[in-house]
Amino acid sequence: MNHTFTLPNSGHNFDAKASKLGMWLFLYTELLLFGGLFLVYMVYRYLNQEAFLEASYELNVWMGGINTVILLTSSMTIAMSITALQKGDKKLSVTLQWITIAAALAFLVIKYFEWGAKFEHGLFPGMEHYNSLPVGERLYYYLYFFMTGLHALHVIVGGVFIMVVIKKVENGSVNQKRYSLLENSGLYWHLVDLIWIYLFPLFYLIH
Amino acid sequence: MDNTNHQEHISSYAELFGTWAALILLTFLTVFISVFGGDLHTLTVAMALFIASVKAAVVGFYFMHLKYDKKMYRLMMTVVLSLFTFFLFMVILDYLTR
Amino acid sequence: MTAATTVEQPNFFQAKRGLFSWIFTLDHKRIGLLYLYSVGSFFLVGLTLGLLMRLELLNPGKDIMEAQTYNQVFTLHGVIMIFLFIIPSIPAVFGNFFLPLMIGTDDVAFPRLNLFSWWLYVLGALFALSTLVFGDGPADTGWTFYAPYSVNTTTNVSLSVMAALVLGFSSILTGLNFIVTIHRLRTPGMGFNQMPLFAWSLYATSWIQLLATPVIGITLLMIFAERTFGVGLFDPSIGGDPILYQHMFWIYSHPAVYIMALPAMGIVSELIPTFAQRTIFGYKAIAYSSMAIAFIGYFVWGHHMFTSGMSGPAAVIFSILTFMVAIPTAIKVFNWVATLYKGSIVIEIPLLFALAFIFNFLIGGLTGLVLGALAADVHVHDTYFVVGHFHYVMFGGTGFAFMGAMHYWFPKIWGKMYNKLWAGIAFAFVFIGFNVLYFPMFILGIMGMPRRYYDYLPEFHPLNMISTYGSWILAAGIVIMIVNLIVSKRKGEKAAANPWNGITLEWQTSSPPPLHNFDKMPELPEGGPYNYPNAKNA
Amino acid sequence: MNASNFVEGVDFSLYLILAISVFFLVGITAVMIYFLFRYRKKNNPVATNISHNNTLEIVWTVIPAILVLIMFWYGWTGYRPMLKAPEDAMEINATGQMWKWTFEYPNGKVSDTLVVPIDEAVKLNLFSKDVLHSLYIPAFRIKQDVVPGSEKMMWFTAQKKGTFDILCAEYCGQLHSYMLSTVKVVDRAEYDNWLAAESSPADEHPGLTLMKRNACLSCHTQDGTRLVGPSLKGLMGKTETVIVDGQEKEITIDREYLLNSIREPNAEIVKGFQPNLMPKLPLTEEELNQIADYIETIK
Ligand code: HEA
Ligand code: HEA
Ligand code: HEC
Ligand code: CUA
Ligand SMILES: [Cu+2]
Repeated sequence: MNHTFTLPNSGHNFDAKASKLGMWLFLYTELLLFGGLFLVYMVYRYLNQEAFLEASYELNVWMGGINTVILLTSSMTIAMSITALQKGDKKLSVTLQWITIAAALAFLVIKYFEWGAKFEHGLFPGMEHYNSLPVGERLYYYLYFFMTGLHALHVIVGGVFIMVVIKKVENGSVNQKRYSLLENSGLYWHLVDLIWIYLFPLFYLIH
Repeated sequence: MDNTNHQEHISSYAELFGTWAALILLTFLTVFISVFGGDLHTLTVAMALFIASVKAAVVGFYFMHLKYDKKMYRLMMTVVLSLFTFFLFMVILDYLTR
Repeated sequence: MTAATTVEQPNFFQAKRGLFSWIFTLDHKRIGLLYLYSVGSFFLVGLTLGLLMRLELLNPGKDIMEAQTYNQVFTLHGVIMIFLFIIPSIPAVFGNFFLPLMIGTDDVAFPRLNLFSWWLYVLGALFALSTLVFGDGPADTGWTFYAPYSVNTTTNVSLSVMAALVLGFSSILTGLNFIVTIHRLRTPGMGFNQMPLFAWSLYATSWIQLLATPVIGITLLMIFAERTFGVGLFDPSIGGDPILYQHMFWIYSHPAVYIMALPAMGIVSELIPTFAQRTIFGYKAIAYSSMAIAFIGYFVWGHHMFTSGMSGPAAVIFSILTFMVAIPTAIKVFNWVATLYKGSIVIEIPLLFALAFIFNFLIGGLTGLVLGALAADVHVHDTYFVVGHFHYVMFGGTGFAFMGAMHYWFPKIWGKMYNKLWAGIAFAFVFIGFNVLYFPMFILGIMGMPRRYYDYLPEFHPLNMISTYGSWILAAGIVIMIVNLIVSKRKGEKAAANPWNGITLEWQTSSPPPLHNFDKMPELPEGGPYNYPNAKNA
Repeated sequence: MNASNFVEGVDFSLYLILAISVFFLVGITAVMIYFLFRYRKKNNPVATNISHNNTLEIVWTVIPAILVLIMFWYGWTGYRPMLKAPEDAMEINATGQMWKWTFEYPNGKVSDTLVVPIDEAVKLNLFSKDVLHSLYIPAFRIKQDVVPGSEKMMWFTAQKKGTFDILCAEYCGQLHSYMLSTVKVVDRAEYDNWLAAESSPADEHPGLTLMKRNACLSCHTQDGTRLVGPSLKGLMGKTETVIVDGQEKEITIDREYLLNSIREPNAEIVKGFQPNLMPKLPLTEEELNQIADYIETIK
């Protein structure tokens, strides 16, 4: 084609600032997605304060605490991997990303055991024991499974996202000059962390 | 346009580590208050949420780079959060005054 | 092809051919047209359902369908009109096609994401349609899916809410794309305050799409979970509260009405200066009032729940805020009318649609004020008064703006001119039919006829008859319009690149535009986006 | 005289806003049409670019702002009295369930229609057995949603004798538009007589009384017409197809089946009808038997 003229402000150019802005906007929608659940949580906790307290004793503060530490650490490692790539240390960057993924797995394994224990006690919505609980406690467990479940889903998505970035760093399409994708996966991962920062006190630390 | 990332600010490893340490400290603090803090009732909820918000701000400013990014990002975040706070406020107001 | 065209760039229709070059295109113009065809088809389906409803309501008792069918029909009508027609209509069709042209770039910021949004739209539409064939048929809950009925009924609510969820994500991604496009891709020299007002309105709309839609996403997911697990968060038997569902639903769905209205206002802000051939009056007032409407619009959702047993203080705050939204809207209306002052007005079909928009939207908006007043709303809530209100703003407002935009940009999109006589006849039928159809509903509402009624008391009969007759006039008008546009597209006269002497950047390129939109750098008008060089300066 | 104490407040805010609306609608439309002709290209070949005028902008921001505050004020003053019933209001329990209203008076009397004395404050405590409903009396200008799981209330003082419609204004399923009743406003003496009268005439079958009270007849007819539930006419001894756990089964209706389909409505679903619709009602064995006795008599 004899097409010679191109606009300087073309939508087909690589634009680091655009992709970062896009990622932030996406994070806002994620925040409000969880926001809706926090809203439900607030209302039901207000209406059932005693029951929420009672039900929260079933959760294990230590497991939740360890998971918090794991997520915070992984947040640090992914942030460091960006620094590493910015400084040109590709290998360190990849290593730090693998550590992040390992942390994600550890988080999920612990979650698995926590959920497993609840299942055994029949606390999953619809189970027999669940149905015999007082109303407020049922709401608590319902919210617990819904919110931590959705969060766990985000952990998985974030992990996969980072895995993709690792591939791209290794083959060089994400590099010292063009690292938007890594930066965005980092932002996403921090969001996962942010949400957990609130889930932890709201479910585990009721007193 | 902007064909490469030229970032003015690169977070140092030390800064990131320091951020992490602060977060861990705050986590211990919040657990400590809730487990050993005795019967503070609503105060513990407020404390827990306050600490969580401090942690969230630390993550946002340092890990997510808000401190060093353009002002626009902080502005947008503020708008989004105030909006959400208003949602919470109006809904709980309806329940509190029923 | 003649020799002359070989030096020109091929236009975007000619650049590539074949089905796949359309459904996998990354070109924003083609994606806009894909949306036009899909949104347009659903519009017709929705309209036909509306027509059937009016037939059923012609007389009391059964006319053409059973009560259960009627309930499913108005639900499907509402769902299609809201989620498949009006929310994507102007932003996804004309926004996609014209936003990049108007700000002087060659595409949106994320072309692939744009295509993905359209595919999500198709997927959502398929979900919505599949409710027709599975199980007990389409949902019978109303488009609001209020719990607990939506949890108890055996109809296909789960599929419907999944459809709305997927469509919601499509809408979010479009909004995200537009915000980034506007921030990053304006032509050099075009600041925010030199942007066309349509771009401003899309910017405001996009923020609503982005920040309100996730809330309904999660809410519908809760309904879905409740139906799947058999227990849920809104179920009174486990302590859940159906009113909380309503809060969550309207936190999205009120802002959503401004997703529908703002782009339409943007269109009107383009049409009026073009046909008055002078600068828009109060550019900044119109631009910033879009942002103000978007912002205040987040805080008024409670006005849909005044009779739900909401607390007094909450009702007061919601009512005051509802009235506050009217003020920026009023500012817009006054500025539009002032733009006609000392213009040099050329009366063309698009202008007629714009003026009809103002008239209809005034009726719709002003009756909205009645609904916003606490005492009056108690009486007319959930009656035909509300049905009248929202058809006036949605169809009389957004629908008319959509049709106006269709005629305005028709020559730019296809390079042909529509037949003006037939377009005028269609306009007359649509405008008259519309008002005959919906005006009686206000009176019915004040008399106390509730909405979502399959059957009604005898005293409501005469007005319902008039309303149904109106729907036939309207239908005739719509059919004439569609036929005229299709015929004109095939056989119409060739149109000039700038038939209306428009000043925004899309008129600086050829019609239809080339694949990359511009063959040379577009030039910004001197002294402001609407500063017509031919007009005197005051 | 108005039909209720709320008519004045509601109508005032409604018509005040409508009047202001008509003023703006007519005014703006007239100006628009005038400009359209006055500044046509023919009459005004060269346009003038007027970019803005701050005074005008302020004027048309402030005037609507004042007007909407006035609108808000009258809306609020008309609404405020609805929120709280007077202390001495007489209380009646109103229950909504799919497609039927039931009113229960303090002395235990149960009725399908609402009968109230004139000029006395009446408070309705609202309950729902299943989904959302909304009790709407257009003549009285009042409406209140009825929400399962929580108690709502509405009140009014009727000021005019006569019979007025009660409608259901919140969509509640298939026969939403048939969920009608009436309110009858009478003077005190007539009201007392009505209240004291035996609720079910002695010659009515006790089963029928029970069925009326439990709204069976809003879904089942006694004359063979089909509503959402199968008609009860000639049920005994009839053979029909039912669906049990997804399997179709031929059965002959006997007394045991009748009792079971009231006890556990979802266990066996009559073919062609919806499951989950018929409510499970807390009936005693004796009441169950009375109902079954009565159904057997419907020939
Ligand atoms: C395009 C969509 C759209 C738009 C723009 C609006 C605009 C408005 N709406 Fe509407 N509304 C709907 C779509 C829309 N609505 C829908 C779909 C429903 C029903 C949902 C359902 O239940 O199914 C609904 C329902 C609805 C209700 C709930 C009714 C009920 O169920 O009881 C209320 C109550 O306050 C309301 C109010 C308003 C107001 C105050 C505005 C304002 O924004 C209008 C502002 C405009 C003007 C006021 C006109 C211009 C002003 C002037 C010319 C100046 C003069 C003015 C003054 C003196 C102030 N709307
Ligand atoms: C943009 C939104 C939109 C539009 C354009 C319309 C258009 C119409 N609607 Fe609307 N309506 C809604 C959105 C809309 N509606 C919503 C959201 C609800 C609430 C639903 C709920 O309660 O949940 C509603 C509810 C609603 C009701 C209330 C139902 C009830 O409460 O019981 C009624 C009743 O009359 C009605 C009628 C109509 C009619 C007659 C049209 C007419 O405009 C239709 C006129 C018909 C034509 C113009 C047909 C012409 C075309 C053809 C004949 C096609 C030819 C075919 C091919 C070429 C394939 N609608
Ligand atoms: C909301 C509607 C509704 C109400 C109220 C209702 N039913 Fe039903 N009923 C149904 C439906 C639908 C069916 C058919 C599906 C089924 O078998 O469950 C049915 C089935 C039945 C049958 C079995 C009929 C047959 O042909 O086998 C009997 C008997 C019956 N109902 C009795 C009653 C009685 C007695 C009451 C009141 C105490 C009552 N119903 C209230 C909807 C209702
Ligand atoms: Cu009960 Cu509608
Ligand atoms: Cu609204």
